[in-house]
Amino acid sequence: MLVHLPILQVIVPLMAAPACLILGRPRLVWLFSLITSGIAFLISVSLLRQVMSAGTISYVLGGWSAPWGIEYRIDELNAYLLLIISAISTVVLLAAQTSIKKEIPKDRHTLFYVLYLLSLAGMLGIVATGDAFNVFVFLEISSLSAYSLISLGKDRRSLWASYQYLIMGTIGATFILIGIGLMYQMTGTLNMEDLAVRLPEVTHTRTVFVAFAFFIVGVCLKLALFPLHMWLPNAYAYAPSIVTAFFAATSTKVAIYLLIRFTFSIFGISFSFTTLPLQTIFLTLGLLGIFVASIAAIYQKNVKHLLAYSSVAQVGYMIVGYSISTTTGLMATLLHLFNHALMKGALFLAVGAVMYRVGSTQLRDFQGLGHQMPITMAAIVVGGLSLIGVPLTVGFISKWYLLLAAIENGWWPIAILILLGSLLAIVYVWRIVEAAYFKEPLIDREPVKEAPLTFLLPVWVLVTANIYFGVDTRLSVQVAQAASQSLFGVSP
Amino acid sequence: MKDLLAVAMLSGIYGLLSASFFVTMDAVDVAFTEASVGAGISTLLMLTTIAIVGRFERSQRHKPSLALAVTFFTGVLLIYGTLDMPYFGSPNAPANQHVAPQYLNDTVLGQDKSVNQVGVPNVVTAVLASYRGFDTFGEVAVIFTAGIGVLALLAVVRRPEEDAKIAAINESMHQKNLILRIVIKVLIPFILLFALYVQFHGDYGPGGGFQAGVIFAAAFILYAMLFGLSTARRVINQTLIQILAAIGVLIYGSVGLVSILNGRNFLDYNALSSDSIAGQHLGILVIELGVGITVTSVMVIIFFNFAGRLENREANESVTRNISSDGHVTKEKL
Amino acid sequence: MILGLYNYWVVVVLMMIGFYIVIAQGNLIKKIVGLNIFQTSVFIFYISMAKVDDGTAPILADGISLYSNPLPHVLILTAIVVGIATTAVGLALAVRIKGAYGSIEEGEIQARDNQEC
Amino acid sequence: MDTALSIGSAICLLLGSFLCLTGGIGILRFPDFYTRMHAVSVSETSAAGMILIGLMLQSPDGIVVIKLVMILLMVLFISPASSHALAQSAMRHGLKPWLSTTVPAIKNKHNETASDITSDKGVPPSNL
Repeated sequence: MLVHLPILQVIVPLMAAPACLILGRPRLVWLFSLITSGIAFLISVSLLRQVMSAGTISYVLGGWSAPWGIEYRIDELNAYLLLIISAISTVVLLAAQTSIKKEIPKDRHTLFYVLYLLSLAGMLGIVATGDAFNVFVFLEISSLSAYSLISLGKDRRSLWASYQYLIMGTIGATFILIGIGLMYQMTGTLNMEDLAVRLPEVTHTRTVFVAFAFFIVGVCLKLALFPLHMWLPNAYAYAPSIVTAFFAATSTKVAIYLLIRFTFSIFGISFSFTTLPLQTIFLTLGLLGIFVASIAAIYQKNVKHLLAYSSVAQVGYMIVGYSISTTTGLMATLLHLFNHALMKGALFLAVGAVMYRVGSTQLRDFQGLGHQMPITMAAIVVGGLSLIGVPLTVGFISKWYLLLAAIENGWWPIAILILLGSLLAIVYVWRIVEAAYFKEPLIDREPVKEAPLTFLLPVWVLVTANIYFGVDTRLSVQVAQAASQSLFGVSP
Repeated sequence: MKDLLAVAMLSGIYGLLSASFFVTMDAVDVAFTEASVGAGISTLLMLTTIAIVGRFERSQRHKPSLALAVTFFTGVLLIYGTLDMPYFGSPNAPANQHVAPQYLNDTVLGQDKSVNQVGVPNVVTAVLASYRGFDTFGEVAVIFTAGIGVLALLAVVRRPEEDAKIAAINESMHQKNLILRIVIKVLIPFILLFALYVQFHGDYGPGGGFQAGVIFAAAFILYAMLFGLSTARRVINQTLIQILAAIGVLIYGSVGLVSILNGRNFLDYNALSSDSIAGQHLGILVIELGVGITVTSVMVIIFFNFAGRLENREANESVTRNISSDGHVTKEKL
Repeated sequence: MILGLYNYWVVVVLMMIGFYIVIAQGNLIKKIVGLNIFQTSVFIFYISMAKVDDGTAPILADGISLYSNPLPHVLILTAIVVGIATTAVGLALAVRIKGAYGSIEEGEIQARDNQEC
Repeated sequence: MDTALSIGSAICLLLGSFLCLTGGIGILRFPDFYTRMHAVSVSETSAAGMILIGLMLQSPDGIVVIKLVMILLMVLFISPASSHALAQSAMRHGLKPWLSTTVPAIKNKHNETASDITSDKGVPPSNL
């Protein structure tokens, strides 16, 4: 059964979703989806161990060999992403049952879990596949379920945010489809491995250049890179808090994986960074994204808006690491993928706990919560510190490697700008802390109890992970190192 | 073009025209699907939405300059990209050289080509179901997600007293379109028969699970339109349809699991029976069945929810909106 | 040159029309129609890529040797279904937005949002 | 024998396309909704019938003819029903047919909406 792990990783959640619909009762469906997500997590752990020991795994679907049939290729990068996605989804699902009781009408709970599993399967499908068109199909599965999940939010603005996300997302997906079509036209194959072999002989043509440009723009739309990030703040702010926690930690990571996979493995480093001045474009967009989004985050009145803008800024950090295009630079990005997932997962789950108790996430409703909900607010403080990059937390590791890569490359002005960006992060984290601990609670709001255990458990699992991986970095650094070296073709 | 009804009609005609493009370019399966889905179902959904949302557009275009600049830039980039493309219809284009020939001569019926041939004359169905079967599994998941999404958005909690009011509306409709009801009663059996023909004819001619599912659903939708939603709901109850949609996806997945249990890779139909060609036929037949069931039930779900929302609106015109305490507006009464 | 690439230029023009509609139009339903046009033009691009001169439809019949390329047809069958799925969810959202905001014009919805928070 | 068949089918096809043309002209020239719809429904059904018969003559071997006969039956069955539905819903929504003797010289734009045509001369509804 060990041979079939790559495909089981995707079809277990994919087939659990319709099974959930047949089960029907929300309590049973919650348990079933929790077990499914747990199984997916175990599969990804064993896949990672297999890949780290035996190198790339290839699984041919339907018995047809590579360019004719669809092939799953799992190497260090895939296994790393699979682990992040399934871990976050399992932890977030722990808190789902209590959180949606207050945020989603009763008759929609089963549908919520079905859509949740479908978007999980979609993301796992994107990351695990080795076929270009299969990426588009699973991208659509995860995006469609994302639009419906966001529209389940209590506030009517979630409908408008979900509609805007649908339009932007479909344009992005169609750009990716055009990119894949042009690539297929010039090489005649859809398999990523085969594409990497056949593309170099046609890279001089204008069609491949346009294919690359369209693919990058499509992925940047999905990535919410600075100029194309309009849909993200509203979509994350008005969605149910469980959905925000899950998507904030995973959906942009999947888009970054696509960017890395296509520019490094398929188009090759030489093509990606010479023909299109990708390095300068991404560097400027990344830095701009960090500054504009952080400043915008400072002026937000809704905490979820604030954290959503900080996500856009963190994506900016990843893109800066990516555009340094050295092994350490790429390693910094991969590390930041993992760390950001932990940070944002913890923060948004904690905000979900506040939403559960207080019923709103406006900053003024946070006043005085430091004393009424001590444990949740402590988690938010630790998450905030890790966002800033204080030593002993996981944020520090990724900032450290980012600075290392920048200085190694001799770009010390970039390093200074990165440090300035973290200063901005201090400002908006301080706004939450100040409201929670140093302001008196609003008069007309009666004091609230601490969040229930089913919330505190996942929040504190993520917070301890935040600290543990900040101290003992063997696992994340080792995997990120192996992944970036294999992408650069350097023998590990 | 202020009139949305005209917009819907023209988009339907556009769908049909693009279906005829596909026929001239030898893509018969795609033309079949585009006609039935692109021209049929999307126009139908647009008409239902317009009936709910109102027919005339009020706003004026307010930012043409930005849009023009962006579209002009992408247009120029695309035209620049087409300069190096292989010419239209050139047989030695790379697309036609590398992977496609093996599909073609591999599935030839009876000729002793390589061992693992599929033996289905319609190569598109062979590639759709067997070579790239996992893509189609993803596609069935997409259709299932759309059905669940529309269900999550539009499902209306049926209240008994409301059913009585809506049933009254249907009775008054009976006398009005008597002729149409007779015509429909004659036509529905043939539509269902044709849908089954398309379903099982997928191997030898244009057709397959998707087109059959849409035609099957069209028969139910026709019935629901003319005999009223409450009678149609008695014919097909909602929970059964939802479970059928789930069963379709599970059928597809379980074919894959069977080939795993028989020791070969996922969706490898040679594992289904001793002789490899019989296995391929069996596999393709079963997954087309799964696809047909899912597409039928999802299309019916989508239409019934849209129409339910339409009837709900007509039954109680007033849409109450209550402003909740913390300053943001909750959704209208469900 | 012209005749060889004519098909692709028509596709590009259609794409840009659809793209323009999606960006410039304020009405939600017209945006979805624009999205449909944009996606259908991508399908026509794929299929015109697959056409082989005097090749017939890829249904094997004895006596015919030259067929069009079946692979893009399979990809487009998937893409059409994805297109209709997105249209269905988009129209469902438009219906809900009408119920919640009372209008499906982008300008009015944005105005009601701004005076809200 | 087959030259007679191909001549026959050519005639039928020509006739069918001519009927299509008349339908098209009918839409443009007729002033009122009902007359336009009548022109189209009658000529389109018969045009489709003629073209199908032309096709049948074109290739007289078994399967194709049976399929074409089924399509012909369907067209003859469905398109009158659909034009009936169109006319009935127009009538039910209050569109009175324009029963006038003299054809007006000019179409004035500012007349009342289609639904309440009361003047005896019956100016054609301009905005349909």
